[in-house]
Amino acid sequence: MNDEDLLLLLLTLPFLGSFAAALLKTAARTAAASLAGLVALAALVITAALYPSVAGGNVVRISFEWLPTLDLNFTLRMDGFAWMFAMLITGIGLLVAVYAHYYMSKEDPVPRFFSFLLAFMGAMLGIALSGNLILLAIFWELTSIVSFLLIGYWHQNAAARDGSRMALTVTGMGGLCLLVGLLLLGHIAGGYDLDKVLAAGDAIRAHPLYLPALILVLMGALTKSAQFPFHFWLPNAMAAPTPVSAYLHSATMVKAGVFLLVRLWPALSGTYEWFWLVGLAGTATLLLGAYFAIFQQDLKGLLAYSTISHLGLITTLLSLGSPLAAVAAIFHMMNHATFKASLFMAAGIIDHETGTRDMRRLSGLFRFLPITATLAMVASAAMAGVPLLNGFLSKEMFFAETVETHADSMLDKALPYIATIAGAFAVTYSLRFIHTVFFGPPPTDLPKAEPHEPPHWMRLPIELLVLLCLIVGMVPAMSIGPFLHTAVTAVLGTETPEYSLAVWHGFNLPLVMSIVALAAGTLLYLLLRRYLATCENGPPLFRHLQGQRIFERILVTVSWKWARWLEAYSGTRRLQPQLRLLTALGFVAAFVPLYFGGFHPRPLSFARPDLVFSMIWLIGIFSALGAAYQAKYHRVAALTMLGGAGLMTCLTFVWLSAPDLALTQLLVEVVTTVLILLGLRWLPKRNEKIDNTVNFSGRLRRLRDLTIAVACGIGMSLLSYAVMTLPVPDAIANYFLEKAYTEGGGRNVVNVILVDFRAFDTMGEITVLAIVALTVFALLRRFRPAADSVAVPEQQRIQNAYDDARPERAPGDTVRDYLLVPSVIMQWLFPVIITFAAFLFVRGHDLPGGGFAAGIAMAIAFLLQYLAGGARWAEDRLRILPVRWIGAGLLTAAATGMGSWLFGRPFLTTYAQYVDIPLIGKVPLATAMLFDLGVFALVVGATVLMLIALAHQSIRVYRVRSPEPLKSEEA
Amino acid sequence: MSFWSEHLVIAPILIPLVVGAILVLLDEKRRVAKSMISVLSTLALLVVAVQIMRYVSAVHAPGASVTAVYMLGNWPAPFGIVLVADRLSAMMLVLTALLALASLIFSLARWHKAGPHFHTLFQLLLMGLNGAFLTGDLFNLFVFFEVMLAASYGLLLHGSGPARVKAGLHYIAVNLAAALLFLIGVSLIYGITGTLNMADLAARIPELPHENRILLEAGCAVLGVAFLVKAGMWPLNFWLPPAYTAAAAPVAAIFAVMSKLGVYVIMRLSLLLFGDQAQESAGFGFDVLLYGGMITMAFGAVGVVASQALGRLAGYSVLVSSGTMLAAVGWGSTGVTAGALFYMVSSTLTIAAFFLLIELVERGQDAGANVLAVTMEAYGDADEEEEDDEVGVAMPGTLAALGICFGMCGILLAGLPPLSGFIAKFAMMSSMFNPAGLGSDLAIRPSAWWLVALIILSGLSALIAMTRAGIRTFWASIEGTVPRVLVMEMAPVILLLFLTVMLTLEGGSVMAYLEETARNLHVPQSYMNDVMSAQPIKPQEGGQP
Amino acid sequence: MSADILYWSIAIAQVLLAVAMAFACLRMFRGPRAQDRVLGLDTLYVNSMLLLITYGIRVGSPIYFEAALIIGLLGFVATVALAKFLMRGEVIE
Amino acid sequence: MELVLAIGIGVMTGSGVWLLLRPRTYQVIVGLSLLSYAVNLFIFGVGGIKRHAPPILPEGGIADPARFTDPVPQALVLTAIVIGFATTALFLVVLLASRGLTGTDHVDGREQSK
Amino acid sequence: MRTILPYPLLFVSLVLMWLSLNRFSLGHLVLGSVIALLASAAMASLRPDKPQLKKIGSFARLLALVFYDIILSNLSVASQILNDRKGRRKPGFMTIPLEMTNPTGLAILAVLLTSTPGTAWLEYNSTESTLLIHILDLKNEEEWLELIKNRYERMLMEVFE
Amino acid sequence: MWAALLVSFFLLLGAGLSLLGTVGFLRFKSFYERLHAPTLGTSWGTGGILTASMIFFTVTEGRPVFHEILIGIFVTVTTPVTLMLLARAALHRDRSENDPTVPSASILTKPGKTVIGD
Ligand code: NA
Ligand code: NA
Repeated sequence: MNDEDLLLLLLTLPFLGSFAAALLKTAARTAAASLAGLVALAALVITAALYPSVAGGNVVRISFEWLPTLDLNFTLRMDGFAWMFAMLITGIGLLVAVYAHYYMSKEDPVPRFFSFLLAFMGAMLGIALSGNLILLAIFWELTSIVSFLLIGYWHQNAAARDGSRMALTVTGMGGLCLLVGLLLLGHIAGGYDLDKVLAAGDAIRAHPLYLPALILVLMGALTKSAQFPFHFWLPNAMAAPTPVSAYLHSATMVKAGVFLLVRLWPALSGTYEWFWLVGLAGTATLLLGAYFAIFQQDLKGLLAYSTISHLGLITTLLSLGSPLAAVAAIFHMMNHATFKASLFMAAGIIDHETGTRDMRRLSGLFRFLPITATLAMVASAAMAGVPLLNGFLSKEMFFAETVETHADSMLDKALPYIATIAGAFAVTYSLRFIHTVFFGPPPTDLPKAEPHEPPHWMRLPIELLVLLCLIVGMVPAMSIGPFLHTAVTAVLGTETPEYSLAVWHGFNLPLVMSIVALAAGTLLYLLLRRYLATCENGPPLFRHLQGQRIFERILVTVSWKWARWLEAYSGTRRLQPQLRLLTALGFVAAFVPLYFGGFHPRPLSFARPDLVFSMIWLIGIFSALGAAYQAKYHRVAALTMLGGAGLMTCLTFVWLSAPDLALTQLLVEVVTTVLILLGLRWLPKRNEKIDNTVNFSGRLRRLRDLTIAVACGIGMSLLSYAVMTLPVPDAIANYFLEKAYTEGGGRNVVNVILVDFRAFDTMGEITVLAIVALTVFALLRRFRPAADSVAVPEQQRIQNAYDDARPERAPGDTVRDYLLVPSVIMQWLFPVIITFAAFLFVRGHDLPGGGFAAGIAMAIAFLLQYLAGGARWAEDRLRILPVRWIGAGLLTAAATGMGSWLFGRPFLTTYAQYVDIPLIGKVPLATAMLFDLGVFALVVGATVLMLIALAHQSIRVYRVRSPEPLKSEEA
Repeated sequence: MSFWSEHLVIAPILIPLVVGAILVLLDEKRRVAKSMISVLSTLALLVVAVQIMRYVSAVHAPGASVTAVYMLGNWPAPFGIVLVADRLSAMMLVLTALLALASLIFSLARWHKAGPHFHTLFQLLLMGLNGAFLTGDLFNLFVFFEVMLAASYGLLLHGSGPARVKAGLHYIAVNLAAALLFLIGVSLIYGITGTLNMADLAARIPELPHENRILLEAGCAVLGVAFLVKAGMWPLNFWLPPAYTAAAAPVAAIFAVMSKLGVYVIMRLSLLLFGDQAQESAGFGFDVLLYGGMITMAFGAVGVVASQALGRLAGYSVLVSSGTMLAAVGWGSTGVTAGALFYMVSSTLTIAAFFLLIELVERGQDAGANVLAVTMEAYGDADEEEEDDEVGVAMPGTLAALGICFGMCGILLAGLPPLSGFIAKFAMMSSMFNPAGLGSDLAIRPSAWWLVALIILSGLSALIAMTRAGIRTFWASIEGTVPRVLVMEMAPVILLLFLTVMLTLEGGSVMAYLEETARNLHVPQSYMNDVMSAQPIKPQEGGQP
Repeated sequence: MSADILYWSIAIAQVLLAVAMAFACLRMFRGPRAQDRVLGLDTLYVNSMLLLITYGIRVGSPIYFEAALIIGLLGFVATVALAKFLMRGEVIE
Repeated sequence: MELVLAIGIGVMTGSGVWLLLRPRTYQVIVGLSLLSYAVNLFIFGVGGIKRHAPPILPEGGIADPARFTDPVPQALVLTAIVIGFATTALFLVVLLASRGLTGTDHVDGREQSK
Repeated sequence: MRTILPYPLLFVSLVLMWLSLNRFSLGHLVLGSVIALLASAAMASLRPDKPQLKKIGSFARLLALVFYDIILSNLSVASQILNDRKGRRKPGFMTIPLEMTNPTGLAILAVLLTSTPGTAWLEYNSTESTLLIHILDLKNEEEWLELIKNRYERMLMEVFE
Repeated sequence: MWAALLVSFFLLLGAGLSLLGTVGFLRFKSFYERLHAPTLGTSWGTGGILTASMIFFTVTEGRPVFHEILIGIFVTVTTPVTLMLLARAALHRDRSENDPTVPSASILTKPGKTVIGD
């Protein structure tokens, strides 16, 4: 296997392992742990095996095209620095896996845990190995997502839920910023390939977009590394199982931020902005983290703040922009990972054995856990920066760098003092950790009595890490030296400085600083001891100013209160404002282009006056206004006025030579009126005398509506006048007029358009009708009238009462008398209207008429019988199956259209021919007629279905009241 | 072309029409037969759509795209109605078919029994959608819009109940008013240019005299308002969240593509009519789309975080998605359009999956009791014979599967890596920052910052809302109540999410397709030529009186 | 000459009918009761029909005959429904 | 002629819009109907209006197109009439359903508090 | 024959209607017959009361009479409208007992009364066999009663009963 | 010429009667009176204009045109339905409001007994 394949394998192995672990049964604890361990081990071995390939400053690289046009490629790239980071990830990953197997309790669904852990390992490796900025961003966010799952692993615990959500929100947001920053870097560098970007450092720093890019990248890095002011998520993430804390929150994920800063160091660092931004964040974090750590009562809380502080240290180092500082930063990344991971594991053991992590309850554990205590003491010493341990070395390098001058500024000058103070704080909290937990009187109120040493395998990871601390601390050059060098050269390249990893550099200023810090820290601890033994969790002054609370409050305020207010304010759930907006915008949409385009309407022309036409419109206008005026209280009046307006519309169509339209509109008018009347029965009674009070805002609203209405009216007037007086364009209509007879075979051009030129529209239109009819039917099947409409209409009650009161009359006599003569006439009209419908149908192609008009007429014929005799009577005699009509109509129309395929023509190509029939002569036969037949059938079915379904509601209500069976609803 | 491939273009309209008609004729009690026919029809649609896509994306000559033109009634453009299949419409067809398949299968578990004629309405909705995607004629577009809307009214009301009826009333009222605007716009355009064919219209616009041109612009603006209602642009979109929330899950899922129809039309018409070739009118309305889209994104994002119910959250996600698309269209560059198309595919699949998922998730939840009540009402009616005897078994792993799907939806909605939501946002943002491609240091337009910020913030809002909802749903509740879910219901969700995974993995080839699509959209000459030069099969014969 | 006579008589007839329609419309608006309005609408229908016929004579084309026929045959359906609604509170029982 | 029609269309639109913005479902449906008339007339008008134009082609068909009214808007109006009819019916039924389920005929399904 | 052509008179009327709507031609005769046949079948499904036209002659006589009456009453009502001053006219309701019960006959009577301006059919009471009409000018009541009762009703009863 | 005069006569007769009908419709005080007025239009108003149309088209087309009769028949047959139902509705409404000018439904009247209403 060559190096490239190994690289690919290294990245995919954890993901495959994660997938496999997810498939394991919940009870398969050992299998899951073994799987995780083996995968981590294999990854570690592979990483180690790749060392020769990167040792000489070489780079292992493998790339697949993914979205080549956008320069997003799946490029993996391992250099010395990535290698070192990968070692960290896999190595500590292995140890954590071993540790976790013993740590997790029997109730936990362990396979899920290991699945997440392995996925995290893969994502982390992805960050380390990405050779493409976007790919890096992808793995970056993946770590956020997986860490969310890991922190929330014990999700029955509210703290875990909150902590995980906060971690995801903060780091996810940071990741999104990072993405934009990386996009900008790619924009400047001309591509997202890491090598390309790193090579374009000078161009990047000189670019006007450098600052925004830097800020955005820093947002990503600082949130991930829990730097001030984004640090607060990390302590809350301590709700995670301890292995997670050890792995994510000390060794790896939080390192991703500083890893990125190091990774982009060649491209971004060295500027004034970099110094200030990174430096301020770093020093603030360094100091505050250390200060906060002192006052934590939770073991893991202490470690978390300590981690924050140490990450601040690394950040501060990186801010300095000097290569030596970068070396120190890289070195401290490694060192911190080793001692902090071991400390977390030790804390986990303590928690595991005693059942608490509260330092106020813990005491004198040395006698129960001597080995663990020893290990923890060594690791804490490393954390405190005690000589002969690895922490000391990198801290000395840090101190040395703070003394140097980098950018001549206040911050620069203050740095040595800040560093020393932070060092002292580190000593204090390290000391406190050890002293409080392991020394003093035996504990009294532990949740678990009798703590004892954990199984050896659980301790083994700590032992190994502490051993590493010692080795590196004592013989740094021999142990970590070459690896560190490989890493450093990978980052700094030719800028790699001379540095020495010796334990003893002579008695110099940094050493003095260290000594001062040790002494001051010890002193501080002694001073604070009493107070710390009993104080509340959190530092004085800041105790109530918890970042987490602020964050939560802001989140709730912004994403809930403000959002809800804004949603309510900028939106509405009421219909009227929506329609108001729609009509107003419709008006504006037409108005703005005309106004700003400088449209001049033609002067009004009073030519061609037509007295009768004007009178027709006078009536039309009167009716429209009347309908608008009456619609609230006098519904029937409004309906008649509406009918008047419709009638005038029909007359207009006739006046302007459009008989087809008049015909159709007239027929539709009739049906619509009946439909609305059918519905009117179910609307509430309304009385003008009641609820007629309108307050001021109501009046204002009306005024606004009136304004909109008038504006729309005037707008439509002007628009229609403008377009009507426009010179006629060279329209497609001419083609239709020319071809309608010669090629369409009909003299009624409108109808030829409907059934031939644009038959497809007609097909769609009848489909709409069909759909609506079916919907109406479906909806009415579940119709429930309002309580105040259920009763028999008042008129019927009075008339029935009248019949009841008289012995000579049977119930229903009144209505029978009422309809006696009309029903006879309406029955006579039945065949007449059918014949008339046939007439309309037949003449459609040459003269006004057609399938639609015929269909409506036919439907009216049926409707009339319902009107005359009532639903029961009509259905006793006429078995109309409207749904069948609809289906058959649709199929006929479609089949006619498809018939043209038989002649090799496109859908709906018509075919007309005259057939010679003996005696009768030539008879025109056109496929368009068949199509029209489909239209006819469908229209009959749909119209009847709607009318009848509506009419049936009355019967349904009565059926509810009386169990009398009724033959109905056959569709 | 063979006989059948020649008529392939109309198949996406005819198959659902004929099947819908046949289903009408089948008795309501023959549910199995109806379901089978419906599923087969949808499968056929998928096959046809893929075939069309393969046909139009086949490279016959370098740089030349293929546009399939189908002349209905054998009348040439601009006189007759033509159907035009190009890369964009083909893509929409495939997307629609996929969504339809998922929704349909999902509905077979229970929803299709909640009222009569479900399958017919469903098929006719597909007919409307496909027709609107395919047609090259403005008025025919209106007709198919209406077909689609009518079916959507029916489906939205499917199952009845107060919530649906209330939302339906608003939905219908707003859309009826919008339809009137549509008519005004179309007729105005016809009155000025004398044509209804889109390609012909595009050719006529540059030649219009000034007065007529601004009238035409007014017409197009009115038309645009109608489309924007459908596309859900603020402030015309308040009907959308309630409607989508109230709809039955499979209906809401297929609705996810419906709001994209508005976007599709706006994209197609804006670029065709007001692209660079439109001369004086070039770029008309683009700013409105850009800023309107941006406001819509913001509104959607606010709505997403302000939503407590999952349904509303999903509804607002639709708005975010629409706003993003509109803004991207208004941006007006090939790269962003390509990215936006990718985003459209991804977000449509996501939202559809999410709508389906919501029902399953809420089934096990106390908080979803109101939804359940609606469901009960839908089934509890007297004329339903079968009862809950087959409504899902509590399977082990159900919760895990639901959780994974939910997580994926969250990741997709937030645009987080590694799924397609991220790729889409990345593609758009990268193209915004690099208008002339990576490497050329062309200045970044100021609006790019706003747009990128909104993309990020809307993602963040989705992230916040989805974690909030996810935690409440999966973590805060006791695991004992495992929702009873059928495999038949789970499979469509998984299918849709699997498609997003495929979209991610195959991002390169998808992007290549979409980039070509975007190029064709931005330089529509070949579209116009193909439509206008298509010849009838033979001169008409017969028909002589 | 005869064309003139015809022209003017048609014109006058149309104006008369239009005035008649206006009166009907006025009654429709004024009411006072719903039955008056409905009757007004019916009258409006009939007069419109007559106007259509005169229009047909004027343009010399029988093409508008159908529209008049529809009013004659089916125009009453709307008013019947209205009347039945007034009497029974329900159009179809 | 054009002026009269334009004013008529405007008044119908105005009345329709006014009703459309009212709170009662019945008002809305009447408003939509009025708007439909207005829009149908508008569509019809965009083809340019002609008086006494022959509506039907003469026998033999060939004719001077300039003498005829534009048939295309007429065809569009016919389609619009049908669709308008269908949607009005649907809206009616939905408003009835809403009234039945909520007990009120307010467009929002509940009375607005004053 | 009865089953194919249940209503010969209706059939003939419909064919005539068809032919007058279309131009007369053999083709239309055939087509019209087919349609009339179908329409008659539809009518049959309504199962209406089948009127028996017994004396076509007296029916024709009645029509002629009514035609004449209509002209007269047109004139009288027109004059009443033109000089409609208070007190000159005496509108009022009037109840007329009817012997005819045949619905078709009643329907035709209604048509006749309505066609005659000045008389309006208001209400028919089947249990009491009375008809309430409204008359625009009721100055000579007996004349109206005579007209309706003895002329129209009697002649109609001759035709239908 | 004669035809033209004839056509004009019938036209003006029909239109005039129709107008007169609506004048009455507007002027009469009670609904029951108003009920009579439009019948001028439906009887000879329609008759006149239809006759004019028949004469006109018979002359211009050179063949007997009589399909207008259909309209006449339809109008004659359908008008009673409308008026009757409306009248009955009005009666019902007036009675339920106890309008004293309207004969109550319950009176068993003797032949010819009349109630005067204004
Ligand atoms: Na009784
Ligand atoms: Na009379």
